[in-house]
Amino acid sequence: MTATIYDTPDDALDGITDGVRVMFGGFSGAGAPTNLIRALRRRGTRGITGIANNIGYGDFLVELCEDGQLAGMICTFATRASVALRSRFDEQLARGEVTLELTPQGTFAERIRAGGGGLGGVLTRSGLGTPVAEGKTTIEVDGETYLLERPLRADVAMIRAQRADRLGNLEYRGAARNFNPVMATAADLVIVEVDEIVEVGAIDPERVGTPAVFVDRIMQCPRIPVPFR
Amino acid sequence: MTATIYDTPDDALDGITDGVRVMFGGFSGAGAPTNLIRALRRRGTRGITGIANNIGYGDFLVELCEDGQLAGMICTFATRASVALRSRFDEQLARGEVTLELTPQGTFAERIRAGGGGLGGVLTRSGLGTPVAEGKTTIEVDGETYLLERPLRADVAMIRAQRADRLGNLEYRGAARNFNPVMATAADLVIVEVDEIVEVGAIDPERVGTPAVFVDRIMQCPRIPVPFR
Amino acid sequence: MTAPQGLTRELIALRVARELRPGMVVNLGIGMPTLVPSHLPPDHGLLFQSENGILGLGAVREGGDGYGEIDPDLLNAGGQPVRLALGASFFDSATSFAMIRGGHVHTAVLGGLQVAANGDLANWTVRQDGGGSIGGAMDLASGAQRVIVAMEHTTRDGGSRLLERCTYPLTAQACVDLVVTNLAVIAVEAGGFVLREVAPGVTAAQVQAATDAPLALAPDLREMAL
Amino acid sequence: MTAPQGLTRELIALRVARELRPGMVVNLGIGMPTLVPSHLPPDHGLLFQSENGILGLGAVREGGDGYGEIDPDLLNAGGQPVRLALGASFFDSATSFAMIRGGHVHTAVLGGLQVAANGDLANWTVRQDGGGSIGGAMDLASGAQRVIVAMEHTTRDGGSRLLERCTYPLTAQACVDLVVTNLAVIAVEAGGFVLREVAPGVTAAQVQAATDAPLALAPDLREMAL
Repeated sequence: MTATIYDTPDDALDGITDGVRVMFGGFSGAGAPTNLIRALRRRGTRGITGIANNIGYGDFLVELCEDGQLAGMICTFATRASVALRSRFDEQLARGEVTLELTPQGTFAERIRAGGGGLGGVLTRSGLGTPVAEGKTTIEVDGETYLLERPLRADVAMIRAQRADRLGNLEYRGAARNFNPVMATAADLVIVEVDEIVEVGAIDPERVGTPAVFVDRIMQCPRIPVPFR
Repeated sequence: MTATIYDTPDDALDGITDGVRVMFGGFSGAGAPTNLIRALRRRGTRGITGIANNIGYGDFLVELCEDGQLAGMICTFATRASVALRSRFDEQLARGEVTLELTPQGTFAERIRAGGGGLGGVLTRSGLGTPVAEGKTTIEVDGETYLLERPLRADVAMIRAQRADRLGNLEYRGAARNFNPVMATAADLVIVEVDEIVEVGAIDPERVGTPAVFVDRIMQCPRIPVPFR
Repeated sequence: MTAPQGLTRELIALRVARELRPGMVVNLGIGMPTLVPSHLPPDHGLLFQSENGILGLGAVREGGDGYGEIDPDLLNAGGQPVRLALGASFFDSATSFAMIRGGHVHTAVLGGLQVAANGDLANWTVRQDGGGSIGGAMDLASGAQRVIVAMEHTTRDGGSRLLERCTYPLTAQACVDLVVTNLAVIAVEAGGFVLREVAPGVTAAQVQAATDAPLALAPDLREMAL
Repeated sequence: MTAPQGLTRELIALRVARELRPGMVVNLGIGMPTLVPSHLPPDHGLLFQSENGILGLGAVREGGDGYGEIDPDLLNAGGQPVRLALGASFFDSATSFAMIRGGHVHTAVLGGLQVAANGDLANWTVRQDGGGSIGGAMDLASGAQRVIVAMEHTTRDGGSRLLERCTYPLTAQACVDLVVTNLAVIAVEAGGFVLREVAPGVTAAQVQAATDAPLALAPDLREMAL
């Protein structure tokens, strides 16, 4: 339960093997575990299935496409209309080298929450009558039709927070929360990069965004600036 | 969207009529809207269906049984084994004067969250093979069986927070959160009693537990001490 | 017949801004909707929701605007650095979309590719290879109390974006309440499109000619006041 | 044949405490389980979860214990005023039960009325009039990684609480891992009950006689070390 502290992002990936299914926190740049993504790139792990809000032009995740480490993505935002903003992921998708499962953003958040919270799925109206609904079960409740969306879990979640205490409690800041709190609940191994590791008790119990029970590994590492759009 | 400020708990109940369905926040004593419950008692509103975690010996909600204002409850904890701890609600239940729908506590929280968040229901294993599952649909997802539990909504939610700003943002404290944040999302009219109303900006955006969009009415009122068990 | 030019993108945004009233919670999609705030009075009394987890979004910040460092934890859903309004709050994505799906966002202003007479909206593309981007649009379109679509009335080659049925993949079914284009303001009601306002210098006949579905004329059909 | 007395309630709690290891997240149900903390060493290294929204629950406070006012916002799930452990955190009920259902609570120690050889647990009563109290027990029983039931082996009139099948309404199916009673420590495995330990002075035959289902004997069956 008590988190283990690692010195470098590379050390924090100890034991991660090819074919791993990884959730990456973050929404555009805010809250993305950029140090861990770079470490995964250096590690050379292959056959990665990524679960993240966005992969595209300007995103650090695209770096995993440079040497074909990525096998596929489950995400909400993968390609841009403008050809000038095509990414390596786009190119590999067009060539059939990677797979893509697109899911609406609210459904994405809720599927992860279901995966982490022991629920069997999500009943939502989002996506009904669209390509997202193809091949999926619909269920009627009180005269309304809902799409049944399945839970999402991963082997590893890589997330970012502002501070962690040595027990593993996390404090988030601003819009850098996004998918990090739900992802922290939905993976077998949760690795967190933070601006600062503090003593137990230094984070106000009222401000803990992810309780320590969810966190396995923490690592203090200055954030890598993300270019704004 | 901006919350309306009321001077007294009685004023804050303006417009509430017989037959109303009300969610009451709180878990045992913490976070219970005791002033609003007392005002509802004084108002004499009848035919109330209550949705609350607990009703029983020592709970303020039992006061609504004194003159038969309560028609029924949806809750998780309604009666105690000890005859010495029987409440007026118990007695009225035994005489068939009130109805009771019991639901597991986690299912209760999640049904309310579904009601407030536009989800069609909850798929949970909790309650499978128990009396709670009787007459309910089960759904198989990836080889696991889940119980389909329906969303809960109410006409009115009465909740308690520590502070509100004049816009309606709420700050909670300690274990007084419990069901208050989800109930704030799941009723047509949300009435909040707080220890203190502060200026907009006085609550740190990082500490807002219920964003203003969910809150309709706020009222500053000293808490009524709840006896400990 | 070539459709008249009608409004600029900025004027479409201005017309959309007129739909917003103090007290509303509003989510603005990427593209033309992001132009709306510059056409609001300073005391607009709106709360802007950003689906990445902010209620009370302020203005977009330009780099080096003299107001201090840009905050990397304070971005809007389009990834742009922003300010906060007084009374703002932060929350995670699960909470943000509970807010959206649960109908707590009053108005979503979305861009569009096509709107059908039954209110169906298409505002994303699926490529042959399966590529595409949904983002929060499906949840916003099906969850917001009111959906306003801001878009050009016709495509570059003159085809109508207002149709009997969408030919592109849908974003959500029967979700659109109002369409504001360079030519007109059109409500989607039970019976189909209702022409409410025409752009200055544009006739109802010209709007109908640029629309691939019948337009009923509102009893109080008038020229837009801009 | 009358069953031997075996352990007191305090000794049952002590034996349960021996099952807990530093680093575990533990939820203690109402009743006998609340006696467990007083039998733990000060440096137990556990985090106690309280389903009303606390991780890092400290000791129950008695009124007027000289440590200041009791805090009405700091109660455990039984409604008792408590202290906080260092590194504690608060959360709402939806998050609390996501933690429980998602398997993030390692051990739940629950009271019981009946346990069946297949692991079914009955620990609540439904009255004729429909009255009853479920609380968090169903979620804890089906969600925790490990469920330990602490209860008396027999009812007041001598009937066994360990049965082939429960006769009371269930709390959850096939959820119990270990039963600690006044007479024995019994594991629930795929094949049924396995007798692991007997209380001091109690024989395996006496435990079997007080149990309405077959007991397999663990290869290392021994007397409890208390």
